[in-house]
Amino acid sequence: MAVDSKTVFDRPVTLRDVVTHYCPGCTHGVIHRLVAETLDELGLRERTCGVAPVGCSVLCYNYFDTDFMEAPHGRAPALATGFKRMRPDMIVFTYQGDGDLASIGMGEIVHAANRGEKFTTIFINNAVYGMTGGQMAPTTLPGQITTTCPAGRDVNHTGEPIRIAELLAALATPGYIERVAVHTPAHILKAKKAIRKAFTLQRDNKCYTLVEVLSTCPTNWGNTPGEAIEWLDENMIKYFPLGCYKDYVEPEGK
Amino acid sequence: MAVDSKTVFDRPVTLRDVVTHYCPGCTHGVIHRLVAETLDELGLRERTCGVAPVGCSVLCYNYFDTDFMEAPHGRAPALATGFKRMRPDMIVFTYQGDGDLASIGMGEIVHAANRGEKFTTIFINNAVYGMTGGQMAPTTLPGQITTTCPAGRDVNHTGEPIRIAELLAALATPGYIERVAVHTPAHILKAKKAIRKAFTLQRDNKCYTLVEVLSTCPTNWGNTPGEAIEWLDENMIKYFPLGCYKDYVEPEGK
Amino acid sequence: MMHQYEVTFAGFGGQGIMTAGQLLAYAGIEEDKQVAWIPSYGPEMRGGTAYCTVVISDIPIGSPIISNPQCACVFNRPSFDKFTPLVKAGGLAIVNSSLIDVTTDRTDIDEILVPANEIAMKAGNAKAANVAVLGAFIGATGIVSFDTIKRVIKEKMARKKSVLEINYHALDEGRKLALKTLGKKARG
Amino acid sequence: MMHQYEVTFAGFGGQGIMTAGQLLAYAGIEEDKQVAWIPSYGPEMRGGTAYCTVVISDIPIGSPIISNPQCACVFNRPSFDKFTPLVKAGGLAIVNSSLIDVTTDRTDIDEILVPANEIAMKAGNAKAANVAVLGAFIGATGIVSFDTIKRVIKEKMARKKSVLEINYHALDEGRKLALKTLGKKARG
Amino acid sequence: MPGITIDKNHCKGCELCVRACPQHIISMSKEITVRGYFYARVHDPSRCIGCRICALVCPDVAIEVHAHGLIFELFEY
Amino acid sequence: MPGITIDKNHCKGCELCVRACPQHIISMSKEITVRGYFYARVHDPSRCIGCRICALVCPDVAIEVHAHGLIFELFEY
Amino acid sequence: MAKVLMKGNEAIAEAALRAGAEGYFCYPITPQTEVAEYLSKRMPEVGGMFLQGESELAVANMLFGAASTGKRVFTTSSSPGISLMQEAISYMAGAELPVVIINIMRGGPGLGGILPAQSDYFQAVKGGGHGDYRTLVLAPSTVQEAVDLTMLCFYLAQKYRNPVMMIGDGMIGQMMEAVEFPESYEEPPLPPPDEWAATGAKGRKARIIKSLFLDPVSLENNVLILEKKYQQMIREEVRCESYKISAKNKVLIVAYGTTARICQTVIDELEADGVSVGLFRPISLYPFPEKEILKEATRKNIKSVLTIEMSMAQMMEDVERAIQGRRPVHFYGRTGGIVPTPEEVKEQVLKVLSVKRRSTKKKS
Amino acid sequence: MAKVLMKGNEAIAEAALRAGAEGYFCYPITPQTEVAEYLSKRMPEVGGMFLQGESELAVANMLFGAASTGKRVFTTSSSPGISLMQEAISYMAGAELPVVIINIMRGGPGLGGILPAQSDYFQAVKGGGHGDYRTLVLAPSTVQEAVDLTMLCFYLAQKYRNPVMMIGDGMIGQMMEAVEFPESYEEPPLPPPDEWAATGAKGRKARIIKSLFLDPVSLENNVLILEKKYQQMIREEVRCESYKISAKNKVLIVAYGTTARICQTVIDELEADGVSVGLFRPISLYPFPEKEILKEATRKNIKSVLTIEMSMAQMMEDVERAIQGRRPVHFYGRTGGIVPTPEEVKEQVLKVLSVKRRSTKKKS
Ligand SMILES: Cc1ncc(C[n+]2csc(CCOP(=O)(O)OP(=O)(O)O)c2C)c(N)n1
Ligand SMILES: Cc1ncc(C[n+]2csc(CCOP(=O)(O)OP(=O)(O)O)c2C)c(N)n1
Ligand code: SF4
Ligand code: SF4
Ligand code: SF4
Ligand code: SF4
Ligand code: SF4
Ligand code: SF4
Ligand SMILES: [Mg+2]
Ligand SMILES: [Mg+2]
Repeated sequence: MAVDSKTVFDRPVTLRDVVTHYCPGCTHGVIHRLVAETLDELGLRERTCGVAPVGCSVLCYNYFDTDFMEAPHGRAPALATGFKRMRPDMIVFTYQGDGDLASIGMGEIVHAANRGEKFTTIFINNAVYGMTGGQMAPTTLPGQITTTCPAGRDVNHTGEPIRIAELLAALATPGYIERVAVHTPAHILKAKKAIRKAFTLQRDNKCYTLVEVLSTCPTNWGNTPGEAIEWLDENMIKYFPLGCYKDYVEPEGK
Repeated sequence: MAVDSKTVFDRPVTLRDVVTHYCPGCTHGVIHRLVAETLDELGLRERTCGVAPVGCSVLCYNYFDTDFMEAPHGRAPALATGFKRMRPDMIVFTYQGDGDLASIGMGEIVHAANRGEKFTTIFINNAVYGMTGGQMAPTTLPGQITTTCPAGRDVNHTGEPIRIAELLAALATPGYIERVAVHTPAHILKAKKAIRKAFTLQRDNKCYTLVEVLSTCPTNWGNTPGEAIEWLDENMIKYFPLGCYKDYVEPEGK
Repeated sequence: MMHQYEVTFAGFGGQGIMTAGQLLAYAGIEEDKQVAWIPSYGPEMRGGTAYCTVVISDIPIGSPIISNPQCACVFNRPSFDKFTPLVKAGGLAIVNSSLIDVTTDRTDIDEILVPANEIAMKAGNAKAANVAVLGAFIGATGIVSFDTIKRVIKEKMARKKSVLEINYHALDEGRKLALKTLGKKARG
Repeated sequence: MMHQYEVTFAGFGGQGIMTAGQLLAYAGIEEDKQVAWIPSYGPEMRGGTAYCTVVISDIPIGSPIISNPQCACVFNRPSFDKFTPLVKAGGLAIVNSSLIDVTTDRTDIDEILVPANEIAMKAGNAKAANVAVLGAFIGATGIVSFDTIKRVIKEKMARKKSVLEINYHALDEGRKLALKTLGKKARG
Repeated sequence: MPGITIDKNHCKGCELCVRACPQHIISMSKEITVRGYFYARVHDPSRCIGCRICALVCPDVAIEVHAHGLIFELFEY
Repeated sequence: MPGITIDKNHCKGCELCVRACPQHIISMSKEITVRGYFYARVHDPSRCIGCRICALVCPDVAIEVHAHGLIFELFEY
Repeated sequence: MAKVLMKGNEAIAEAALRAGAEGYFCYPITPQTEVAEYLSKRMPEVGGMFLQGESELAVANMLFGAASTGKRVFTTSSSPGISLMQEAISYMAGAELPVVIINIMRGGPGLGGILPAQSDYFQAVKGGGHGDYRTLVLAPSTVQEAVDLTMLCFYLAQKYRNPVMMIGDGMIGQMMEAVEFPESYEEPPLPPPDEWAATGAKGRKARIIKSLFLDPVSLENNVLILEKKYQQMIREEVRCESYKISAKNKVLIVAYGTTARICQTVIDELEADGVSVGLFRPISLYPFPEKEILKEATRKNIKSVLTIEMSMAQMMEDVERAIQGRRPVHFYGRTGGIVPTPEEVKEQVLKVLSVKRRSTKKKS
Repeated sequence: MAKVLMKGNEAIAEAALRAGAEGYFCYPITPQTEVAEYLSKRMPEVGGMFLQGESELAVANMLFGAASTGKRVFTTSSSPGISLMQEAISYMAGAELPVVIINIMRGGPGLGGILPAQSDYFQAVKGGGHGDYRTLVLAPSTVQEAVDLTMLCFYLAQKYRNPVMMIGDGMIGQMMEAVEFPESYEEPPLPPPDEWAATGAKGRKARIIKSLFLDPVSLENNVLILEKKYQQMIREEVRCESYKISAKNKVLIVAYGTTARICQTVIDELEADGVSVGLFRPISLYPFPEKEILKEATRKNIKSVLTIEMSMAQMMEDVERAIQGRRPVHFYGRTGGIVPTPEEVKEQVLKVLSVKRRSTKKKS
């Protein structure tokens, strides 16, 4: 018998076969794939509802082959809360950028996490407002130039970048919070594990789960995709250390 | 010469000589006095603007003899930011309850603290919505009965109480954050020190400052003022440990 | 022919003002009348005056704004000062004489003095003062029957036998006082 | 008597479309005309088509919505497909023949083929392709004078001498090509 | 001799001073104020040590503390 | 023998696969796609080890990886 | 069912449950907090979801998510809280979601006060959010009607897949009246929610619940779809009531909610005095009963129209528009928490009657 | 000063500086982000405060605080962002604060799209927040007018101590036109801010900037104080312009902003065809030029009024109200980001002309 040719890496079923609107080299695409693969692997596609943010990923509902809601800027956690509370049997995730989640949506994310809402947040930290053309985000690094801090972010004027994983980990309600990156194959593998863990915990109805993903924005960082990867590696990780900030612990006697 | 009679404790000048609308035994009154004394002692009254919240202390502008703004529910930090940014030479403080600051105003307080706005927040944590008649607050203790959690707060439904001092201390921007209480004379003295320190740091243009004050609400806790003090001591401090969560450190080379 | 009757209950918070009004309103419903119970929910200083107005009518109730009720039941001095002057000419003031040491100088209304706190204490519970006044009100006006109000008290307020007895007692004392004052003969 | 002239510049983002339009608009102002520069800021997919329209007029400009410009300067194929059909009868299409290998089949408009990328390369900088087309446009229409556009290029775009020279060169090449195509005599 | 003055007008009868006074010399009057509260008063002024604790805990700033000559510096304030 | 297929239609020419391939067998074509991008292609398919790294980093999921028989399990995925 | 004495707020809460509400999201605010307090007990009893959110902004967005499941959900709030919901309301209208929002209005602007007002008329009826959308708006004038309309709200929200608002003033929320709940609750048939809701893409194409249409042609098309529904509402959902309208009326009063009740008392009293006045009471504020008002206002004997509001001539604008200059339109209003007394309204009627003809604009 | 070519957004930013704006608080949103980007550079240059806030909600409240200092402050945003400001706007109106808010409108409702629209008319003009308040609303139709009105906004805000809005559609923000800034900026005298602002209680009584009045009599009184200002605005701040209005006009078009420009082109073209049409362009949308429209619309030859909007008949309601049924009022609108072309508007005019008499309500 001849040795069969086998496809060992392919587009996940949950990711529609369409060309995205993302810029060349933008790692939003990688993160999409990891989420889609996870839904495939856990068999959750048919009972999932995603929540799209306002940001570059506003159109992500066109890419995931699941039901979707498109939220007002920053309010995805509130939509997810409302939805999941009415349908605890479904799988709900929000996909949010740093402007969306860490700026305008701060109140909603802190409270959803603190209530222990049983959905998953995929938080894309690219240190900038991508969609509106590169303004300062709460996560913009000190000294980083954007269109609204043309002289570089001055921490005396606008404070230090906000570290969402650390901040939410300070809440007492159980949850799973990890920061990952997707700029190298090894990081992508770790990111996949974290995302899969988050959805698994959700499936098992355990706790609120958030994966912060460091992501690139070559367009607004003003560099090539390759340079963007290096910039992320050299600058972002220093400020946003990778790792698990809060792990779910099974309550005793359960 | 006869030994003169000397007044060693009196109403601070900054606190108007009017009867407040607070319930008997409500420690909002004690906190008012501490703030007023501080403004007296530091000579700041004439260049201070307070920001009143929506909550039982909404009328505090009637008690402090300083300029005042009355903010929408939860937005005092935004008003304070706008004001202080235009008038960095003035002293600005917000006086906010736990519903106001920790619930609806979460986004504003996190961002003001993170930007390092140079005003002072006096945060009154009484574990309940006082003004509207005793509904659950984000700080309501597990099991505590309120009018919107009549069976006691169920952390599986609404999460653990939010610890604001700890949460804001997780931000990287320099600041001064301390939690105090005002239920005993010794605690009151410590609270006074913290408040004075906060205003001193503001006067010296150092950093954002917040003093969280554990306070009683006999009316909505359903007990006498004396019992309320005991309840605070026995229950609240366990969950909200007192102490300094973030101390201002002079930047090197300054 | 009576179309509509309005009565205001007023006093400190904690004196059972709101409850007195509600009991009356329930009784009105029991007797198939139209009723409205309108509370004050204004900016009271705590410890200030709380009041409610009950409208009982044979026809659908129009305005819930009653500037001049036919009767005011006042439980403390500030309420006395505020509401007695508002009573319609020909109306009635029922005054808790346990806490109010003045009487109205209006000559165009009736006044019944009810030492409500004392009656309640004697009946066995200080809290029954409101029911004593209610008894006087019903005794004086006959807006609802005593049978009805007793049934309502039993259903809505005092399921425990002992408490019920106390309230019935207070109710009756109030009624008797009212009848005596107005020179009526006691009914049922 | 010319009242108003409308021209649309269209191509990929990065081809200097917006700048070309702005230079023309500045030149219009210099010559004391009324101008409006209207960009597309719609939902472009990145890498999609960007365009702007410039209106130059002797009288205040009414509608900024130009469905049918008198001229379309198209820099890539999608723009060619979209805008050439919209040109007013009697109008003009200027086509970047470096990237577009078709020509219009409309017989009611003039067409000028400008190998803009090549001209720019030859002039010394690939980025000057937009100026080459601009040169052709001005050459063909005379909407503004070359003196003016040169001054504008100098002021707004190319302060460095070397860059300036490159642009002037591209401008001139475009102009010459236009005149040749239309059989006009070169002015200024 | 140290002593305190309680402003009956401000007092809301919360009894926090009564609880707090280390000398147990404050108690509630049987009379009611215009606002309807039983108010606090000192029943044994001579034993007052001027420690200011009552004033510190009073939420209504109803208490003034006086001292004659050297005062007992219980705490820095 | 392992190998990959790059879907020219999805490729946006970001070159991340080119950077990532440990075998350095991916490069950019000189042609442009309908969307205006130079696309990636394998210039030396025979050296492909089927490690899937290119596919992992491709933001546009343009790469499919095939293997014949036993595949090299570089990582659990 | 027997009549029970209930506070407006509690009656509304109970009515919502009877109409099948399975989710309630709220944030406390006077004068409607009793709805939340009531449902914090009752919702769990009926297996529904009660959740206090962190703010009205969050609550409105929780509704957005909750309504996307196809279940019946609602919130209640009061004026400042409703202002915070405007963005989400616009989104939900755009995404065609059936939600019920009840505003127990208090005095404004700003923090204002907590006493009854009707000064959120514009916000509710014209739409306080951005873009071309409408909310259907109903206004009860008794506690019983608050019950009936609450139930109707849930039906209409589903029928039109559009946010439906009920606006009551603080008086409606706080007063107790006798109410009767229907024995059993029935509605005309509705399209089942699983035809449009996000229920999981199992055996069907994935569904997207959204208001984003980057292509302007699609966006305009979405607006036209909404507009079609609003035109249908105008045809089918106009609701109003009249009181003592007759050929003898010299003045037509237009008023809604609590104000309308006060006017009834006034009309009774004036009738006793031999002055004939009729009351037109819009129940649906959007769609506004334009034709109906015009018809009643142009009866032969009517000299003037008098609009009474607990606000500064807000509904007045719609009345003027409806009347098309065919009668002088006068206005009398109190605001900021003051409820007009029958006495002062009566005075206004008499004033209007004594004046021959006035400009339609002048506020009396 | 010489004419410069500027994008509407940047021209607005520069105009604000010239009018003395010392504080600008913002949150990015298309199609107005250039204002923020421009000022992030320019504000520090002139010693003013540029601050990007965390949300429009926060920004509006920062304005509240900033305006309380008495300095000139403003923000710019676009439709969904403006919805988030409604609570704060109501508060600022209640507290009598002078702030300038500029809305560069995009298609809605919800997230909608980013192309030009005028569909926030109701929100701006009727007040999207709660309570009885108004904002003064101006609408430019060219970049130059955007400059002039921006400067006027700052003056009017101080004059009335009230929020003033300018609403422009995305077209105004994005297009470049030649603009001229006045050499020097002068205004009529104004009461100095330190007569009312919070500047510290030194040598005077402490001041409270607030909208809370728990006593309904005081609250009503505050509303009446506001109302008095609004009546003054109605007397003093009505602004409008007409184009080719003459005795020969058969149709009167009413349009504002970009739409009005399109109508000018239409009118020119129709004139060439021998059809006389006039344009009435409200510049102040609140106060709305009611009397002025009525006057122009009731000229003898005018058969019909045609309202053109980039929204679904929003301003139309005010036009109908103004016209008082004295002429049929037609409507034509595009929405969702579609800007009507002169061609389609022309067609509508011709259609209106060919129809004898239509109900005032029918949308043509
Ligand atoms: C209420 C509101 N404010 C602002 C905007 C404009 N806006 C759209 S996307 C965006 C920022 C998105 O940045 P981020 O969340 O970091 O996502 P990214 O594009 O970087 O992936 C903003 C401010 C909006 N649509 N709605
Ligand atoms: C936007 C808005 N939502 C809700 C309210 C109603 N409200 C007034 S005070 C209050 C809670 C106050 O609680 P807290 O901040 O804890 O202060 P406390 O009364 O306990 O001192 C609420 C919800 C409001 N005024 N505005
Ligand atoms: S703008 Fe940045 S974040 Fe957005 S698609 Fe492009 S690269 Fe990605
Ligand atoms: S309700 Fe509670 S917090 Fe408010 S004044 Fe009374 S005791 Fe104090
Ligand atoms: S000063 Fe000290 S001793 Fe004197 S009354 Fe007060 S607490 Fe008691
Ligand atoms: S602590 Fe103050 S308010 Fe309380 S009882 Fe003593 S004196 Fe009165
Ligand atoms: S599978 Fe590995 S070796 Fe083969 S092309 Fe991709 S990265 Fe290179
Ligand atoms: S990584 Fe993907 S999109 Fe990028 S060049 Fe390679 S195949 Fe193309
Ligand atoms: Mg981002
Ligand atoms: Mg509280």
